[in-house]
Amino acid sequence: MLLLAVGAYVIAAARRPDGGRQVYGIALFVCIVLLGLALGHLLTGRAPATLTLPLGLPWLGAHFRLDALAAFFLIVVNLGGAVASLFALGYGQHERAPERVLPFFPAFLAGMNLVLLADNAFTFLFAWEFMSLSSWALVMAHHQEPANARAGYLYLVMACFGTLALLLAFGLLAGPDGGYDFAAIRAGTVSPGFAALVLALALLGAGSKAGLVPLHVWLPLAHPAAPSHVSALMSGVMTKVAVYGFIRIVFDLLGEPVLWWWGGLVLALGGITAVLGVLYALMQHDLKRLLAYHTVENIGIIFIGLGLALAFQANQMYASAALALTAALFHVFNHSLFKSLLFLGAGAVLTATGERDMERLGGLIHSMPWTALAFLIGSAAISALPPLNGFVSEWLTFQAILISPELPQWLLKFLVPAVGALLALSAALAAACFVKAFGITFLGRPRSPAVAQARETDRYSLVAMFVLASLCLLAGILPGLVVDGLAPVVGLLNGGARLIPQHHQPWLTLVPVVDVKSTYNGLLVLLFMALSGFAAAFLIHRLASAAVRRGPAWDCGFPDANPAFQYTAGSFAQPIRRVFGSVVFQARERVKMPPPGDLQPARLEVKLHDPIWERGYAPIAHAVVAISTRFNYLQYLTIRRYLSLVFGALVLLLLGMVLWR
Amino acid sequence: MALIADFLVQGCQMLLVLLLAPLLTGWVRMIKARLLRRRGPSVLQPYRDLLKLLRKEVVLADSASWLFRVAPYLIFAALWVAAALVPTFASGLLFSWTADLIAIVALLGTARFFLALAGLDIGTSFGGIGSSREMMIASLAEPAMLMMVFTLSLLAGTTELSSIARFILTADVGLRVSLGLALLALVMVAIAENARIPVDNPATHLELTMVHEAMVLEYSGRHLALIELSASLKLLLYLSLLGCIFAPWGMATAGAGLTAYLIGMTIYVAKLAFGGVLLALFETSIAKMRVFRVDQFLGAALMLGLLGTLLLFVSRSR
Amino acid sequence: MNDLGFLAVTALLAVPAAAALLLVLLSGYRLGARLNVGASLLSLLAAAILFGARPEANLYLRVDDFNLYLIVLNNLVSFTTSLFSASYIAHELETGRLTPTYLRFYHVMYQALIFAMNLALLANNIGLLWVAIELATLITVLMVGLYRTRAALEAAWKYFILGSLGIALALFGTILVYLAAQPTMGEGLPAMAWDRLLTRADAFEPALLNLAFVFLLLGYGTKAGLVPLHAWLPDAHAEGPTPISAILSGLLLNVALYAVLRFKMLMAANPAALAPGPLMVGLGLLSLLFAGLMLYRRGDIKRLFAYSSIEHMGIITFAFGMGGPLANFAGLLHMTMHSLTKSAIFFAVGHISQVKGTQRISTLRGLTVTHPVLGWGLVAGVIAIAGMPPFGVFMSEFLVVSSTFARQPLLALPLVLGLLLAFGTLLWRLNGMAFGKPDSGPTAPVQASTLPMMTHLALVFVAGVWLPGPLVAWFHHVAILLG
Amino acid sequence: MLHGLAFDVAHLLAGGMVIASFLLLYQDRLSALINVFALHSLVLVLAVAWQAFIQEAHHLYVTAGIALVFKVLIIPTALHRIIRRLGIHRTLEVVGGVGLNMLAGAALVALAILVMLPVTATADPLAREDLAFALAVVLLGLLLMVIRHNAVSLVIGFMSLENGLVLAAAGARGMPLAVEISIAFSVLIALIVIGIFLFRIRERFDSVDMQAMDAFREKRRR
Repeated sequence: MLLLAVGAYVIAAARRPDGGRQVYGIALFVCIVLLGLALGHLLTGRAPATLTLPLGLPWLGAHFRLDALAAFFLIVVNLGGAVASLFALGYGQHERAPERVLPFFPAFLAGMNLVLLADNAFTFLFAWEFMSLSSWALVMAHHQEPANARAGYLYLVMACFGTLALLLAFGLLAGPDGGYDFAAIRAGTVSPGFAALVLALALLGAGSKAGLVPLHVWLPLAHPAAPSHVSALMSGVMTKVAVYGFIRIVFDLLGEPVLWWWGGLVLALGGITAVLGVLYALMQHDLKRLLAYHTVENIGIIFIGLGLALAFQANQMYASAALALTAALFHVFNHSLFKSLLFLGAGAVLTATGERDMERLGGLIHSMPWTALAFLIGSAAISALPPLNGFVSEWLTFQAILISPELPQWLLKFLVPAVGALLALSAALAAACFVKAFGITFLGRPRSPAVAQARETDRYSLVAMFVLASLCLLAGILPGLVVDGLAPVVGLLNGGARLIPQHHQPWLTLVPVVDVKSTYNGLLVLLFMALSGFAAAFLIHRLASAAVRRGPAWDCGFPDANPAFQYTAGSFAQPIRRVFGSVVFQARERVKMPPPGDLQPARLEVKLHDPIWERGYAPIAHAVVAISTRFNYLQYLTIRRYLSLVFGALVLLLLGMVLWR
Repeated sequence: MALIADFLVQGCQMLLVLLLAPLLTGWVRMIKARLLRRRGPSVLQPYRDLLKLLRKEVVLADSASWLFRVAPYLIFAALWVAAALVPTFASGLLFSWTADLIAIVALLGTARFFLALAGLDIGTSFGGIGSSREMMIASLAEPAMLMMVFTLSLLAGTTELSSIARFILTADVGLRVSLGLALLALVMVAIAENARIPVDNPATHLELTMVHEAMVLEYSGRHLALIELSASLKLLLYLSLLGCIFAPWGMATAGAGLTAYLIGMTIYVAKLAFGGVLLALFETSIAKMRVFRVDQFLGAALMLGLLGTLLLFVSRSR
Repeated sequence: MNDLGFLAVTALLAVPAAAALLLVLLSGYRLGARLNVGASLLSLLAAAILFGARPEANLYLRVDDFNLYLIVLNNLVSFTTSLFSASYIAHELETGRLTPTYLRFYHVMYQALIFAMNLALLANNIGLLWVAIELATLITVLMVGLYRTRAALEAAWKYFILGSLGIALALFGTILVYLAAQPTMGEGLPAMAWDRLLTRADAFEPALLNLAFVFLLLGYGTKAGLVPLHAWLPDAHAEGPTPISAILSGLLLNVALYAVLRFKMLMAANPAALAPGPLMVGLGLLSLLFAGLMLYRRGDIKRLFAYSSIEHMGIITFAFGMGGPLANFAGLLHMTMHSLTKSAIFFAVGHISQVKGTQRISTLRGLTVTHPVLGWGLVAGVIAIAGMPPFGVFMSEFLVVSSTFARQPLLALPLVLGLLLAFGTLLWRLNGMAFGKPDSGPTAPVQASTLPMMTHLALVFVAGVWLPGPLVAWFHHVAILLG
Repeated sequence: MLHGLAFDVAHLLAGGMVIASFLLLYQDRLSALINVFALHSLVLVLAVAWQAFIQEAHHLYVTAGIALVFKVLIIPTALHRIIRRLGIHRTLEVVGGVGLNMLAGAALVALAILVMLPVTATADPLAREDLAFALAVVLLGLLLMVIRHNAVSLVIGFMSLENGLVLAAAGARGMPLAVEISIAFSVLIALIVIGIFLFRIRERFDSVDMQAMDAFREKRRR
C-alpha cells in the first residue's frame, strides 16, 4: 500500500527532461506496478488500506485510502497510463517540443492517481487541481497555434470553475468547523436541502471535468490539442477520474438521503449529453475532435447508468441499482479501453501523415494495415457491436432501463423509456459516425499526396494499440468475469447489494437478473460467427472458385480516376446533417454553382451554429467584457474624484453608524 | 444423448434458415412478377444465381483492401448467426439464450457496419452514397426497433425471444394497443432494413435512388453471392421475427419430439409464404419515396415504438 | 536571553537607520547596493534571533506571535528584494534612466523604508504605529516619483495626496481611541500602549470605539488599497521602480492591514462595540470583485499585478472579516503567501520589462520560448497567485471558501464569483504573454540572477505542500487572538 | 467658576474654528481663501493655547507655537507667493453653488454632532464638545478638498482638516505625542507645498497634461 503513494510520488519525481525514453519507461513501469497492486487489492477483496503523510493541511495531514472503488479506478487509470507510456516510447520520438511534454506527463499521471487515493477533501482537491494543471500544461505543449492556446485557456478556466464547485460541495459536507476528512464526512449527516445542493455542485464540478453537456465546451478543444498519447489519457482516463469524483461524492460521501428526482435529473442530463455528443461528433471532420466529442457521448451513457442507480436506490431497489451501477462502471472500463485505442490510432495517423483533417486522409488501410485493424476494432467496440465490449455495457444499461417500470414515480416511468430511446439513438448514430471515421480515414483512396506516402507506425505504438484491442475483445466475450470483478465496488456503493456471481454460469453466459429474463453470451456469438464465417470461406474456396482478378473499379460504368470524386466526410454526414442538424445546429447548406461555361468549381457551403456556445457562453463573455469596460473609466478619474470617493465612503460609514443604533 | 439431439435440432434450424432464405426471396419475386402480370423467374432462380456466382471468379477493384474481401464473410456470418438465433419452428432451443432480442438487433448492426465500410472501401462515389444513406436510415431504424423491443420486454418481462413467444402463447395477452403499435413499428423497420419499396428498391440500379445496391456495386463472384445470400437471410430473419413474436402459434417447444418439430416446421414455412405474399402485395401497391422522406417514415416508426412503450405504462398501471 | 531579544529588536531598528545614514555619505552605487544587501541581511538575522528570544513588551515596542512572523517575513522579503534590486538598478544605470545621485538617494530611502516598516510592526504604541506608517508613506511617495517622468510625478502626487488624507483619517481614529481609553486608563502613555488597551478594552466607551474604527479602517485601508480607497495603488506600482513595487505589494500593504487588524482586536475585545466583521467583509468583497473586473482591461503588466494585489487584499480582508479560527488562519496564511508570491512575480516582471524594454502586455508574447526561465517563472507565479496547487495560496483559498460556504452560503457566492473572474482575467493575460508565437522583440538573455524569484517560488511551493509545525502553532494562536 | 469659564472659552474657540471652516467654504477668491485660512489657524492657535493653559499641559504651548509660526505666518505667505508666481488671480470656480456647499457643510456638522451624541458623558464634556467640533472641522475640510479644483485650495482644505485634528489632539486630556504629531504634520504640509512648488502644478493639477496622462493611463489601447 505504501508503495502506491510512493509510486505516485516516484512518477512525480520522474519529471526529468533527459531523454523521453527514461521518463516513459519509468512511467510504464510504475503504472504496471500500480496496476498489479490495484488488481490484487480488488480481486483479493482486502480491507481498505490507509496511509497518512504529514503533508497538506497541517492539522489534518494527507490521508490516502485504497478501497474497492479506488482500486477499480486505479486499474482504469494505470492501464491507460501504461499503454499510453508504451505508445509514447515510439510516438515520443516525433514530438516537436519534448521539453514541454516530458516533465508534465508523469505529473499528470501522478495527479490522477492521487485523486483516486485521496481520503480527505483537501488532498482530493489538491490532486484534482494538480491533475488539471499538469494536463493544461500538456495541452499548451504546442502553444504556437493560436487555437491550442485558446483551448488551453478555456480548459483551465472551466477546470477552475469545476474545482470551485467541488470546493463548495466539500464546504457543505465538511461543515463550518472543517471536518475535511472523508471518514468524518461519511459519519456526518447533511440536511436534505444541502444534500441536493451538494448533488448539484458535484454535477457542476465533476460534470465540467467529465464533459457533461452543457459544460463540455472545453473538451473537444482541449483534448485534440494535446499530443495524442496525452489526448488518449485525457479522453480515456481523466474523464473517468471525474466520474470517480462524482461517484465518490454522491454515492459514498453523501450517502442517504437520496431523493428520487436526483436520479431523474442525472438521467436526463446523461441522455441529452449522449445524443448531443454524438451529433456534434458527426458534424466534425477533424479526426481527434470527432473522438473527443464521442467522449462526451460516452460520458452521457455512463451518467445514464448512474442516474438509474440513483433512482433505484432512492426507492430501495438495490438489486436493480446494482445492475445499473455495474453497467455504468463496466462502461467506464470499456470506454477507457477503446477511446484510448482510438486516440492512439489517430496519433499514429497523425505522425504518419501529419494530417488530422479527414477530408485530406483516406486509403491508409493499404499503407498502415495494422493500425487500420486496431482502429477498426476500436470503432466496432465503441459502436456497441457484438461481440466486442462496448455492446456489453450498453446491453446492461438497456437491461437496467427495462426494469424501470417497477419505479413508483410517474415522472421516472415516463422519463426512463424516453432516455432509452435517446440511448438507442445515440448508439445507432455512433455506428454511423464511426463508419464515417474509419471509412473516410482508412478506406478509399488517398486524398492528399502526404497521405499517399504514409508508412506503418513503429512497433511500440502497434503493441500498445493491440494490447487495448485484445482487451476490448476479451472484455466483450468474457463479460462475466469483469462483472464479477466489479461486484465488490458495486457492493461498496450499494449497501452490499451486488449482482449474482457470473463465473459459474453455464458457458460463461452473462445473466444480470435471471436467465429467463435476459442473457447474453459473447463467447458463443464469437464462436458461432467464427465457425460460420470460416466454414463458408473454407467451403467456397475449396468447392467453388478462389480465383481473383484485379481490375479498375466498376462504379456503374463511371471510371473516375480522380480521388476527389470520392465521398468525403462532409458528404457522408450530409443525410444525417439534414435530418438532425437542421434542428439542433440550424445547419444551412448553400451550393454556389458557377454559371454554365464557367470553369471554377461549384462550392457547397455549410453553416453550423453551436447552440450551447451561442446561448450559454458567449453572453457571459460579452457581459464580462461590457462590465469591465464600463468600470474601466474608474481608472481615469481625477484626483479630486478619487478624494470624493473616499469622502463618500467616510460619510456613508458615519451615516451607517448613526442609523445602526 | 439428449444433448446431442439438442445440438442436432439447433444445427438443423441453422441449416433450415440457410436453405429457406433464397427460396423466400424467389417466392417474393415470383409473387411480385405475377402481380405485375409477368411470368417472372422460377422460385428456384435465386439458388441458380448463387451457384453461378459462386463459380465465377472475383473481379477486385485495384483500390480494394483486405477489408473488402473479408467483409462478405463477416456479414454473412453475423446475419446467419442472428437468423439462426430467432426461433423459427421451435422455441427454447439449446443455444436460444446465447443472444436476446437486443443482441440480435446489434448483430444486424454489425453486419450493416461492415457492409457500409465495404461500400466505402473502393473509394467510388456510388459506394459512398450507399453507405451514408444506409447509415442514416439505420440511425433511425435501430432506435425504432429497440423501442419495439422495449414494448415487448416490458410486456413479457423478458428480452428472450423464446420466452416472449411462450408468453404470447400462454398468457392471455388480449388485443393490446401497444402490441399493435409495436407490430406496425417492426413492419416499417423491416421494410426499411431490407431495402424494400418504398424506402429502397431491391431491383433498381438507377444511381440516385439506390441505397443497398449502391454499396454492393463493386462486388462480384463469390463475394456477391455471399452478399445476396445474407440479404435474403435478413429478409427471412425479419419475417420469422414477425412470425415468432406476433404469430407464435404452432411453434414447438424444446424437446417436444420429432413430430412436433415437423408440424412446427410446416407451419413456419406457411407463415413465411404468407408473409412473402403480403410483402409482395405491399410493394406492388406503393411507390418509392424520396430518400429524404425516409427519415419521416422511420421517425414515425420510432414515435410509434415510443408511444407503444408509454401506453404500456398506462395500461399497466390499471 | 531577554536582553538578547532586546538587542535584536534594537538591531531591527538601528541597522536600517544606521545603514541609511551611512548610505547618505557613501557614493558609488555598487558599494551602495552591497551595503544595502548587507544591511538587509543583518536585519533579517536580527529578526531570526527573535524566534529564540523575545523581549518583554514596553510602552513603545512589543513582539508577539502576531507581528513576529510578519517581522521575519518583512525582513526576508526586503532582503531578497535588495538582492533583486542590486541587479535591477545596475541595468537602470546602464540604460541611463537613473543617475548615480538618484541611486544613492534610492538606497537611502530603501533602508529608511525598512526602518519605518520594522518600526510599524514592532510598535506597541498606537501613536508610534501611526508615525511609522506615515513615515513609510512619505518614503514610498518619494521612491515612486524616482524616475521624474511626468507619469511618475503624477503617480507620486496622486499617491501623496490620497496617502496623506488616509494618514489624517487614521490619526483622527487614533485620537478617538485614546479618548475612548483615557477615562479608564488615565492620561498619558499607557492609554496608547496597545497591549494594555487590549486588557481593558471591555471598559471603553463603545461609541467612541466605533467611530474610531471607522476612521482607522478608512485611514489604514487607504494604505492597504481597499476599494474604493485604492486609486493610488495601480499607478504607484506601475510607475515606481520594480523593487519598490515588490515592496509595496509584498510588504507595505501587509503592514497597513496589520494595523487594521490590531484595532480589530481591540474592537473584538469590547462586547458593546459594533462587530467589525461586516464592514471588512463588505470592503473585501468590493475589492475582490472590482479588481477582478479591472484586471481584464489592463495593458500595463505592472498595473495588472497591482490590481491583482488589490484583489488579494480583498480576499484577506474578507477572511479576517469572516473571523473564526479557520478563516483567520487562512487570512494569515494568505498574507504570507501573497507577499512572497507577488514579490516573486514582480521580480520576474522587472527582468522581463528590462530585457524587453517595455511594460505593455500587448507587446509581450511567447516569453516561455524566448526567455524560458523568466517565462516559466512568471507562469508559476501567476498560477500560484491564482490559487492553484501545488502552491500555498491554494490552501488558504480552500479554507476561506469552504469555511465561508458552510457558514454563509450567500456570502460565498460573490466570493467564488470574484475568484473565478480574477482567475479568468489574469490567466487570459498570462496566456497572451507567456505563450503563442514569440514577438520580434529583443531576445537577449537576462543577465541577472533569478535567485530571489526562485527562492520565493520554492518557499511558496513548500508551504503549499507542507507547513512547518511552529508556523502553524503561531497561526493558530494568532487566529484565536483575532477572534 | 473657572471651570465654567474654561469650558465656555474652549467651546467658543472650537465653535470659532467651525465658523472659520464655513468661511473657507464660502470664499471663492484664492488670496482671500489663504487669508481666511490664516484666520482659521489663528483660532486654532488660541484654542490650543487655551487648552494648554487649562490643562497645565505645557507641551501644548509648543504645539500652539509651531502652529502660529508655521500655519499663520509661513505657509500663507508662501502660498501667496506661489499663486502670484503661478499667476492665478482670477476667481476660482466652485463645483456646485456656494449655497449648495453651505447646505452640505451644515449637513456635515449635523452628522458630526449626531455621531457624537451617543458618546456618554463619561468622557469629560470638554473633550466631548471639542471632539464634535473637531470632527465637524475635519469633515468640512474634506468637503473643501472635494469641491475645489485648484491645487492651492486643495492644500488649504487639507490643512484646515489637519487643524481639526490638532484641535482634537489638544482637546484630548494628556494626550502624549501631541507635539510630535503636529511636527510630523507640519513636515507633511511643507512637503505638499514644496510639491506644488516643485512640480509647477498649475491650476487643475488633477489634469496635468492630457497627452502625458493618456500615455500612461492606457486610454489609447482599447
